[in-house]
Amino acid sequence: MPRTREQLAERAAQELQDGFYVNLGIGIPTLVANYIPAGMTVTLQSENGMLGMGPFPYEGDEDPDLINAGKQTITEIPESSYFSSADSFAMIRGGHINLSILGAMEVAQNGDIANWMIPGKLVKGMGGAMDLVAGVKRVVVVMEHANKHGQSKVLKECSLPLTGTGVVSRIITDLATFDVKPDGAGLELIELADGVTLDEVAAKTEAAYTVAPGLQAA
Amino acid sequence: MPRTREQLAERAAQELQDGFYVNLGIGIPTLVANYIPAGMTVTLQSENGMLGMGPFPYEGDEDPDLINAGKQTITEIPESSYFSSADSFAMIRGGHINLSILGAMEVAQNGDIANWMIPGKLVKGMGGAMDLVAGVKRVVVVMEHANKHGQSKVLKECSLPLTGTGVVSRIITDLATFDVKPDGAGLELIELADGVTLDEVAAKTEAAYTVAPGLQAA
Amino acid sequence: MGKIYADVTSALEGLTFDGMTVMSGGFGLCGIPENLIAALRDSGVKGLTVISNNAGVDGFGLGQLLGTRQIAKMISSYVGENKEFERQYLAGELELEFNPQGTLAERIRAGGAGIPAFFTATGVGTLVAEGKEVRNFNGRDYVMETGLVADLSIVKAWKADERGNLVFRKTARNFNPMMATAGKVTVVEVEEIVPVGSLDPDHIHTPGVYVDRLVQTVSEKRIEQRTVRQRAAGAAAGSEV
Amino acid sequence: MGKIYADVTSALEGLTFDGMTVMSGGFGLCGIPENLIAALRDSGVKGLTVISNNAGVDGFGLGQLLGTRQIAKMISSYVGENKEFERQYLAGELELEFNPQGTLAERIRAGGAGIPAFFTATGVGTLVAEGKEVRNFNGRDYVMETGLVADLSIVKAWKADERGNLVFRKTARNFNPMMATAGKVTVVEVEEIVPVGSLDPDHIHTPGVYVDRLVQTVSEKRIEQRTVRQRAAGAAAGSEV
Repeated sequence: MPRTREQLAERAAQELQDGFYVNLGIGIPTLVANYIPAGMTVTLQSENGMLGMGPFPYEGDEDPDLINAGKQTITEIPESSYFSSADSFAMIRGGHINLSILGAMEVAQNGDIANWMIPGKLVKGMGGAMDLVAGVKRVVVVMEHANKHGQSKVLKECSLPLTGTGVVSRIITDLATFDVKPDGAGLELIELADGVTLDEVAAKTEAAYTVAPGLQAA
Repeated sequence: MPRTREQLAERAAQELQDGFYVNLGIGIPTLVANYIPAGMTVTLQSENGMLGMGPFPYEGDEDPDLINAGKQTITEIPESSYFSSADSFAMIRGGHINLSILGAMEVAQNGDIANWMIPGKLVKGMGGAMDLVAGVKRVVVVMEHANKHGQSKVLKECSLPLTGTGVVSRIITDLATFDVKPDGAGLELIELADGVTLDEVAAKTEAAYTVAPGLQAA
Repeated sequence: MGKIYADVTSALEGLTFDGMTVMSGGFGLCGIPENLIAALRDSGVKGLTVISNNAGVDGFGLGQLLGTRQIAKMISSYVGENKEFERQYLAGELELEFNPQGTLAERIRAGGAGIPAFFTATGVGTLVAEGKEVRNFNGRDYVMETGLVADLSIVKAWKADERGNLVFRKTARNFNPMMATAGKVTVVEVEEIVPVGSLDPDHIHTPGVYVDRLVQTVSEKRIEQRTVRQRAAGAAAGSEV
Repeated sequence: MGKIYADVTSALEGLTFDGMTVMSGGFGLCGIPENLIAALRDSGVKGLTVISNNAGVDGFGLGQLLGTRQIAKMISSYVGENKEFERQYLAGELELEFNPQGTLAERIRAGGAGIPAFFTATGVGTLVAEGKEVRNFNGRDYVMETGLVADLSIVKAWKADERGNLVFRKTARNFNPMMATAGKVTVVEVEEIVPVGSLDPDHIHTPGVYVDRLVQTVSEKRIEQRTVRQRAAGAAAGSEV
C-alpha cells in the first residue's frame, strides 16, 4: 500500500537526529515537524530569517511580523533567533544546516533535482530552493513516486530545468526509499513501503537502481 | 611658521561637514575630534566596530570591552551603535563613510599613499589602512611636510610600498595644503600656513604642483 | 541635519526619476514599506526596475505599482501571488529576472559592502548559471554573481532613533537591512521614532549611517497565509484558514 | 545534545591536532577568548596556523602560544605589540601573512557563508594584490580574495543561552561573530550562561547553530592602552596614561 502524506512525513522524520538544524520545504516536508520524536532536540530553520520555528499560533495570536518561508503565521519558542535574509542564506550556503527535506517534481539517479519550473507554464520563481539544495549538508526528497499522469518522477535524467545537480542524498516516495550513491554511482533501493513489492517499484521507476542486499533477500 | 600638531588638527577639522560620518586615523588625525565645530553633527566611526565614538572615559570608568582602533579606552554616546568587524568594513568598503583623515609617510602627486611599511624595518601590518583609503569617499592626509631627514614627503612618486593608488584627495601639511586633482592631473597648492612663503614650499616639495590662482596673486 | 520627514510624500521628494532602480524590502507582505510603496505609486514615476524578493499581491504592496504599470522590470526570487503580475509578464509587458533567494540577498549585501562580484555554488548547472562565469575552487564549481545597488532603497523597520539607528522586529527584518546598505539613497518607514539614546547600542540592527530619510507611519500589515492551531489540540502543526 | 562543558580543557578535548588551523577572535586584547587560548597552550598542540587580527602581547593572549612556539604561521592585519613575535619573525621561525583588516574580516565571513572568493578594491596596486587576479568591474580594478575556514574557531562572547545563542558586548564583538561561522568546530567562552528564553530573539548576534561547545569562564580582560580624560576638563580627547 502506498504511503499516505502523513506516512511519508512520518518516514521522513526518521531522517532527523538529535541536535540537528533542519530546513523543511513547503507541502509534505512541513508535516515532518509533527513527527519529531519526543525527547529529540531538532531546531527548524525558516529561510526568511528565523532559527527555532514554533508551531502555528492559536487563533487571535497571529503576528504579521512572524511568518515562515511559506508566508504562514507561526510562533517563536524560547530558543528562537531572528536574522536577515543575507545571514539566513549565509547559514544555508555555508553548510551549517544539517538537513533539508524538500519536495520535487523530478529526481535523477545522479542526484539532480528539478522542482521549480515547468516550461510553458507560468514560472513563479525558485525562491530559496536552489540555495537549499546547493548549501545544506544533506538533502532528502519526499514526493509521490509518480506524477499525476502516472509517469515515474525517479528518472535516469531530469527532463525539467534543474534546481541543482548531484545534490540529493535520499529519495523517499510513497512506494519506496532510494539512496543516491556518491560520485554518480547511481541509486540503491533501500526500503519498500508496507505491502509494496520489488516488482511494483521496478514497474513504476524509470531510473536504474540496485537493490540493497537485505531487501533483495526479503 | 609651520603649523603645530594642534594647528594641523584644527585645519583638518575644516574638512568636516554637518552630518558627516568620519574615520580618523591614529596620531594627529585623532586630535581632529577636539576641533569639531560647535553645533555640527559629526559621527566618528571606529573600524573595530563602532559608530558614534565618544571621548576618553573619566578615570575609573575604563571598560576593557570598549576601545577604539588604536586600542585606547573610549566611551559611548547616546547615538552609538556596535557591529562586527565584517559589518564595519562593509561600511568602509561600501563607501558609506564620508571622510577619512589619515597620516602618511609619503603621498604622490597622483594621489598614491604609503603609510604602512618601510622595507628593512619590522613591518607591523597595514591594519585597516588599505581598506580605508580604498573605500572611504574622500581621503585627506594630514602630515609633516618633510620626514625626519628633511626630505619631502610630497613626492612625484612614492618610494615606499603603497597603501593605495590614486586615493588621496587633499594633503594638509605643516607648511601648506594641496588638492590632488582628479584623473592624475596632479597637485594644486591651495593654501599656505601662516608666514610660509611660496618659495619655501617650492624648496621643500619634491612633487610637481600648480598654484591656485588666488594664492599666486597673494 | 534632520533625517526625519513629516510624511511619506515629502520623504520621497526629489528622489524619484523615470527609469530608476528601486530596492524594496520585505518577504511576501511581511516587513514591506507599504506606505512608501504607495507614495512611490502616487509620485507617478515610471519605468522602474524593482529589486524585491516578491512582487506583492494584487492591489497591495508592489502590486500597487504593477496595477499602474510603473514597473518595467522586476528582480525577484518568487512572484507567485500576483495575478496582474502574471498577466503583464505573459503579455510581454514586464521584464523579469529570477535570482535564487540567497543569491539575491547576497548580491544586495555585496552591493552595499563594495563587493562587485562573488562566487556561489547556488545555481551551478541550472538556467541561473547560463552566460555566467563558472569556476572551480577546491574541487567544486561555483558561479560568479555580481553585487546590486539601487538609486533608491525603501525599507521598513520597527523602531528608529532620531539619528536613523534601526531595529527590526521578528521575521519582518528579512531583506530590509541589506537593502538599507545598497541604496544610493535610503528612505525608511518605521512604526516609532524614539529619542536618541533610547536604543541599546548593542541591539541596533542597522546603524544610522545607512539611513538618509526617516518617516513614521502606520502600517496595515496584511497577513498572507493566516494559519492557526486549535487551542484544544496539542499538535505542532495546524490548519490553514 | 548538551553544548555546555565544565571547563576550557574539556571544551577543547579531542579537537586539537598538530598542524591545524585555528581562528581566534578579538581585536587587540579586547574580546579575545583568553581562557581557551591558555587551554590551547596547555594542550601542547604544535605547528598551528592562527588566523587572528592581532597576535596578543608578550605572555598574554596569543602571546602565550608564541612563547611556547606552538604557532608556525599567523594570518593577521597588525602584530605590532609583541616582542617575541618580532624576534621569531625576524629569525625566520614564524611565517606571517598580512591581510588588510577589512579583507581579513570579509574572508572569514565568506568562509562561513560558503563563498569561496570575492572581489574587493582594497589593496589593488599594492603588495597585497601581487600574484592575485585583478579584474575590472564598471571601470574600477578589484582584486580577488578567497574565503577562509578553520579546523577550530575559538570565540569570546558576553552571554550565551544553553542552546548556544550568543550576545556580544560593545567593541568586544569585533571578529568573533564571523569566526563563529567559519570554524569546522566552534568553541565559545562566555561570561554567563543563561537559561533558554532569557535572551530576546531579536537581540541575538550569533544563532546557536554556529556554536558546538560552550564554556563559562572568568576573564581578566586586560586593557592595552588605558586612556582617560580629567574630570575637570571638558575636551573631547584626553591623555594617554
